[in-house]
Amino acid sequence: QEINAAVASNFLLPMRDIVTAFEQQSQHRVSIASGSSGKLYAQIIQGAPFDVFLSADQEKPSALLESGHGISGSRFTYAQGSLVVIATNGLTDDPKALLSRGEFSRLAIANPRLAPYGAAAVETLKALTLWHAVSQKLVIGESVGQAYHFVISGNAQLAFIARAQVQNSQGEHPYWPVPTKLHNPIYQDAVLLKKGSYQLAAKQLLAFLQSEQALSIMDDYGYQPAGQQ
Amino acid sequence: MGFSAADIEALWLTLRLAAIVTLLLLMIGIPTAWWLCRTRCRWKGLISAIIALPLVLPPTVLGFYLLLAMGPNGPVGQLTEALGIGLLPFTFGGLVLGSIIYSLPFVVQPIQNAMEAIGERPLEVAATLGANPRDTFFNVVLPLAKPGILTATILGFTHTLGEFGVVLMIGGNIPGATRVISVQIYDHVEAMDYAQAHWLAATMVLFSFVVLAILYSRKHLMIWK
Amino acid sequence: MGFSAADIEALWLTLRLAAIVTLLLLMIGIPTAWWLCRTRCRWKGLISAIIALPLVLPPTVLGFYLLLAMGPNGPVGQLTEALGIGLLPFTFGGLVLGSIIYSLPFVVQPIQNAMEAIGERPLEVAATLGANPRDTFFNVVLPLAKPGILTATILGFTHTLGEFGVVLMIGGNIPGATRVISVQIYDHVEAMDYAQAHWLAATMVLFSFVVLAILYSRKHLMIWK
Amino acid sequence: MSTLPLDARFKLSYPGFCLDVDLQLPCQGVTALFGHSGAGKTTLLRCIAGLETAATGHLRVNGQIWQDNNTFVPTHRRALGYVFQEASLLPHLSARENLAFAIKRATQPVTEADRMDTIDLLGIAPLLDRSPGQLSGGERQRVTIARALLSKPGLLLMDEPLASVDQPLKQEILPYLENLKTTLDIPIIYVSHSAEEVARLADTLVAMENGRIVASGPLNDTLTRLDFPIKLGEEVGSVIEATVTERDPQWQLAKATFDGGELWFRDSGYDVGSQVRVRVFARDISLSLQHHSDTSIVNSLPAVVEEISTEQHPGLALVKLRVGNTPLVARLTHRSAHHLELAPGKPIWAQIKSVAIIQ
Amino acid sequence: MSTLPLDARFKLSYPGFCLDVDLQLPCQGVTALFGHSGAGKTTLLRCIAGLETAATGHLRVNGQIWQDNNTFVPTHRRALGYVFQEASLLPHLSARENLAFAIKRATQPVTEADRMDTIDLLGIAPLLDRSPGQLSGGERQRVTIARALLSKPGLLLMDEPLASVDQPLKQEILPYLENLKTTLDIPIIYVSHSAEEVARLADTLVAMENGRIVASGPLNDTLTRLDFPIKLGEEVGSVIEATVTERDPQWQLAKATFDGGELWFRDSGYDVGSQVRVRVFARDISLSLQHHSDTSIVNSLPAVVEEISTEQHPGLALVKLRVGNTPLVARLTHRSAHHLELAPGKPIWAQIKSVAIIQ
Ligand SMILES: Nc1ncnc2c1ncn2[C@@H]1O[C@H](COP(=O)(O)OP(=O)(O)OP(=O)(O)O)[C@@H](O)[C@H]1O
Ligand SMILES: Nc1ncnc2c1ncn2[C@@H]1O[C@H](COP(=O)(O)OP(=O)(O)OP(=O)(O)O)[C@@H](O)[C@H]1O
Ligand code: MOO
Ligand SMILES: [Mg+2]
Ligand SMILES: [Mg+2]
Repeated sequence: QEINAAVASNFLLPMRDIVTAFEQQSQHRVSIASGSSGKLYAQIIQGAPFDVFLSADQEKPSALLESGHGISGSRFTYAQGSLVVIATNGLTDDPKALLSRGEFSRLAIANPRLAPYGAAAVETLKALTLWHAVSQKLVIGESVGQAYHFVISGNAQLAFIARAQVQNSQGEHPYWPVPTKLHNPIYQDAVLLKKGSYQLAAKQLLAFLQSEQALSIMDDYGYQPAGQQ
Repeated sequence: MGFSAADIEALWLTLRLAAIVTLLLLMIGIPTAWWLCRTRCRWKGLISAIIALPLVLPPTVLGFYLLLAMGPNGPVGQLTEALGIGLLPFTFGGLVLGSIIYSLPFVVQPIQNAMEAIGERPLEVAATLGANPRDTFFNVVLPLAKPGILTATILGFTHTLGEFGVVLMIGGNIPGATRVISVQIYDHVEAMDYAQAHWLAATMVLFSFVVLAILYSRKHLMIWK
Repeated sequence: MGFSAADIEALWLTLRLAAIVTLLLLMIGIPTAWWLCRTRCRWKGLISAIIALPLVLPPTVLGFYLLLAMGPNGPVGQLTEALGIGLLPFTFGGLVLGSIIYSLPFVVQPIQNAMEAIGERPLEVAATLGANPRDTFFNVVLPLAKPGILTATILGFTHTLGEFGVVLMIGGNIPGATRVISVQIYDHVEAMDYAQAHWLAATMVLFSFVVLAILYSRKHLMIWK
Repeated sequence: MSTLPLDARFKLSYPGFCLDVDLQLPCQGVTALFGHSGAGKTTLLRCIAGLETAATGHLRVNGQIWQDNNTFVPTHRRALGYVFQEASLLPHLSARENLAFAIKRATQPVTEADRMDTIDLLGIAPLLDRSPGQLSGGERQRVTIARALLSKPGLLLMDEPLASVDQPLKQEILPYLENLKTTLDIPIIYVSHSAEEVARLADTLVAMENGRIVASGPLNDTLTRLDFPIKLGEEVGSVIEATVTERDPQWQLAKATFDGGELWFRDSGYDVGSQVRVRVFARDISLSLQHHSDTSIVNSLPAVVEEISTEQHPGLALVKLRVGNTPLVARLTHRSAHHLELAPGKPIWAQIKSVAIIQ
Repeated sequence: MSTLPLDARFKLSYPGFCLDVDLQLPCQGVTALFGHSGAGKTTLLRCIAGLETAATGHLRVNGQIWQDNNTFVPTHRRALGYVFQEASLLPHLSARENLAFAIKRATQPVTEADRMDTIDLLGIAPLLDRSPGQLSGGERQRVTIARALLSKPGLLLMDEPLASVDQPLKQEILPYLENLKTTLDIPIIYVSHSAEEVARLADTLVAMENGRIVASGPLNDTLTRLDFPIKLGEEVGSVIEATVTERDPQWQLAKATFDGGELWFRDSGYDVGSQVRVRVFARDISLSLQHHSDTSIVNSLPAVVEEISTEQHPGLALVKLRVGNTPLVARLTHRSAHHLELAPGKPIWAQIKSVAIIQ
């Protein structure tokens, strides 16, 4: 059976590896459609042929359940993201120090309205009481992906991004893992969709997400299992 | 460095999409341009404005509204379902429709300008020689509007190759059906797979450059013949 | 339902951006079109192709490459820094530059076609009456290329209003500096704030419709005068 | 056939100009449309061709209604050929393709021989592969004429077709058009400022002024009217229909007999018995009281003075003569008229240089 | 001034056509460029105007080098006026604005009086606010002529400027151009198929064929050459420079005296003592053995036969005469020549109708 998985962009890379492992174990094939969660959500409401939805937040899967597009009871938190602050190539100093001393001209974050990592970044800045100091230097990307681009192109010196991106990054970017206590946990929820035609395979995929194998792949990419605080 | 199977699939799909869309754009755009050029209808200005309107919305937002319209509750969706075509979003057909709407102004405008530049005389001459309006259209208007049609083709084709906001929204990034090369490059960039993104982008740019350079040289040849 | 202060700020910024970009597009596009129309240079076809090339890349990807080029390690960035302008990304100036690159083909093409349609005779006539090339350009070529220039203005303006891939990438969504209305609408959609998105989109569409309808009616008047 | 094959009434207004014509023309032969610049000649042709859709009126050609209150036959269904005043080759087609365009849509099949004849006559064979931009002014005009002829029209509208054609070529094309007129049996409306062309071709003359028709009628009647509303200047004259009765092969001359006498003219191979048209310009007739045989003037005809009027220039007189039943007009100075004591009824010799006879 | 003010040598090749001219023209007066359709007249004018950048050669006008191996003065810096063969008003400007365009860029200031005069002369005052598309063919041409004149050129190139202008209007414009010629003191090159225009205006005649100049020289020399390479047909004739010596107000006639005799012609207000140019068409001269006083022919001059040749038509003879030192050409039938026993050296009377004298 062939199923379609709608996956939030930030989880695309681990998902690819997880799917490869899943396909080796089962007879099913999975194709991944990635995009921003908001876009995927709109598409699902309009009848997109997705079997499962791996969101970057908790809000959209629960909205889908409420509107009846998701199958009740299928929602669960498949991963918890970790936030890091990354600095441009060549900045040898500790990003945390740079951040607190304000030694940068641009700080990139993801749009807090759209991306949970963005919201977490704002919470962190507020917790560090840096919010007022940095708000004039903020540049906002559509996603953490964009925030990352701002840094690697050298246009911003610091960015709040997902740990997963550092894991995969090219070049020597010093980074600082943001302590989870500084912000609300970034829970990413998945849900099984009504529109999906092969619910059996889809359920198996969701189950596989919670397997040891999947969790170790997630760990490689900097995701923590849900609930581990 | 090479292409993955997914890249090749996307490349192929893109070319098919761009070719079909360009063809349909010309088939719709040419008569529309001619009508706009000839009519004395008072709504002419308004209709031109409506054709240009999709341009003012961000492609993703336009795609969002097209998605609503073509969805099961939208007017287009209800029409296509009633016609037994089914729903268009997330199908190749849907991509084609979306791309057409988005690129139509680039096609209608240059053709209309070229047709207006022809003036009355060649049409009058053709009529006195016994050519009916259809005959005149095919054998006088179209050949004389060639520079505009070529420009329209180039703009329509390249715009379809490159645009992905609309496509991403109504296509849903489904491999083999709606994942075109622009989406693929975007995915590579988002996945930080820059090498692959550069490679694909360079291929696109190079291929397009060759095609465009040939078209443009022919255009200049044509005009200065 | 009303506009938030952010919406109004974005609206205002967008209009400023579109107006400035359109003006600069015309200032760059008109001489370029004229040069392409008159030159016998053999690279003409290639240069036309290069101008059209940005179209084949997805705007976001184009924006990504512009970000690299305008960054501190990119050639443009090093140039602007050497010139004391500083870096362009996340500035209004950067948006202007990016939008110009992205919309240039829509401006050059129609103007070039219109100029080519003028033919040799009016230029020869002007020369025999003692008009130097500059004089001829301003007093013969520009007035006669009016329909093409109008089309270019419309396409350039609307395209700048609507495009956001490039803008998003090099703008950094900074309120008051680079957060334009297209990004704002996009954000509303992504944030599932559909009502606010509809409201803003409708405003944009309505406003543009009125502007376009006026421009098009004037165009038709002009041609049939 | 029908008695009034071309019946046209049109009204059309431009700011500052108003066309208002009511015109009946015979079903065959050439009608010359004469009139000053801006008189409305082109506008009238355009109305007839159906190119002025704003014109109201009535048009019947060869018994078919082309326009009236309820009908408006579109141009492409009017079987007509139109030679526009300005060059009007289709710019994307070569000369050859322009001709082919007409042939393909002609009302009757065009044989290869027809095609070759027309091309040869207009001397355009070497130009066929050029595009319109590569032709000289006269060359373009000739291709346009050929194209109109090859469309085998039922009505031919020609707007100053020979204006940019040089004299010798004109001398070749004119006889062809004359010939066309008799073989084709279609009406031709011919706008021209050249009295020579008009005299050679026209059977009917229509004079326009300010959008109105101020005179019309058979050629000779109009030309010999001393009060003709359009001043013909150097071109006043008359036209005599005559029959060839003798040929003199030694001197290459031929003799034509008409009601009133006979005229010698240069022989261009006319058959004895054929009808010819002899054009006599007023300026080419001199009058004498006696017949002189020691001059180079070959033709000397006894005539009677009918009427004397003053020309545009006050020193000049136009004298209308009658030779038998044929009217002639002579132009001379008032001093000569006085000197010769001319008065209506006076018998006189009209001396006509044979070389001044056109056809 | 300089002796050879316009010195032009050009070479230019098109597929199937090759221009190769070497031409010297006097610094003032009108040069008529004559030649069949496609002979290269327009191409030559374009070379002189600097519009054919591919042409190689040499051009010196009024002592200034406009083109040679190293120099190419661009068109807009050549002080010339060009009336194109086709209508060429700037389409985005009204007639008035077209004139203003020229006036603004004229080489000398144009006074309001100049402007009004030109407008009146060409009869375009009522048309000034129309756009070119709203003008008739002749109206467009007149505006174009006015525009060229108002640019106050140092060299005027006119390509069949009066082809679409009607006869009476031509009669008004021609004297103006003649006048221009003497007052402006600039060279005018004038392409025309009309021998009438040429005879009235031209001082020099240049004949082209196939891209080459086949004959050139002062008007009368060229016109009276019986072997003139371009067949002039009806227009063969001669031009006599004469002086007005008497006016007859009663009969509105004037008398001109020249080396060989005197001629009466209609008086158009010439001052006694002024120079005039008298055009005599070969077809308007008849020969007689004796002088007759009972005819309407006013002018009868004693002449001597110089040369007899055959015209295009074998029945016609061209006879070159000498009246005093002035050459004249007469056309008659060979039969008449035989009948009058014409031979070189024979004395004869040349009868010229006064009305055939043009200026
Ligand atoms: N579209 C128009 N708008 C206004 N006036 C016009 C228009 N077309 C023609 N006219 C005017 O109508 C009159 C008649 O024009 P028309 O072309 O019929 O003249 P014509 O007799 O053919 O003259 P010509 O011998 O110069 O060609 C002219 O005075 C012209 O200016
Ligand atoms: N661009 C071109 N390419 C090829 N041949 C050309 C081109 N322009 C002109 N010719 C040819 O050159 C010759 C001379 O043209 P030109 O226009 O000088 O003739 P013309 O003497 O002005 O004739 P007309 O009296 O008909 O206007 C013609 O045979 C014409 O066909
Ligand atoms: O501007 Mo877009 O939404 O990246 O195609
Ligand atoms: Mg006309
Ligand atoms: Mg010419």
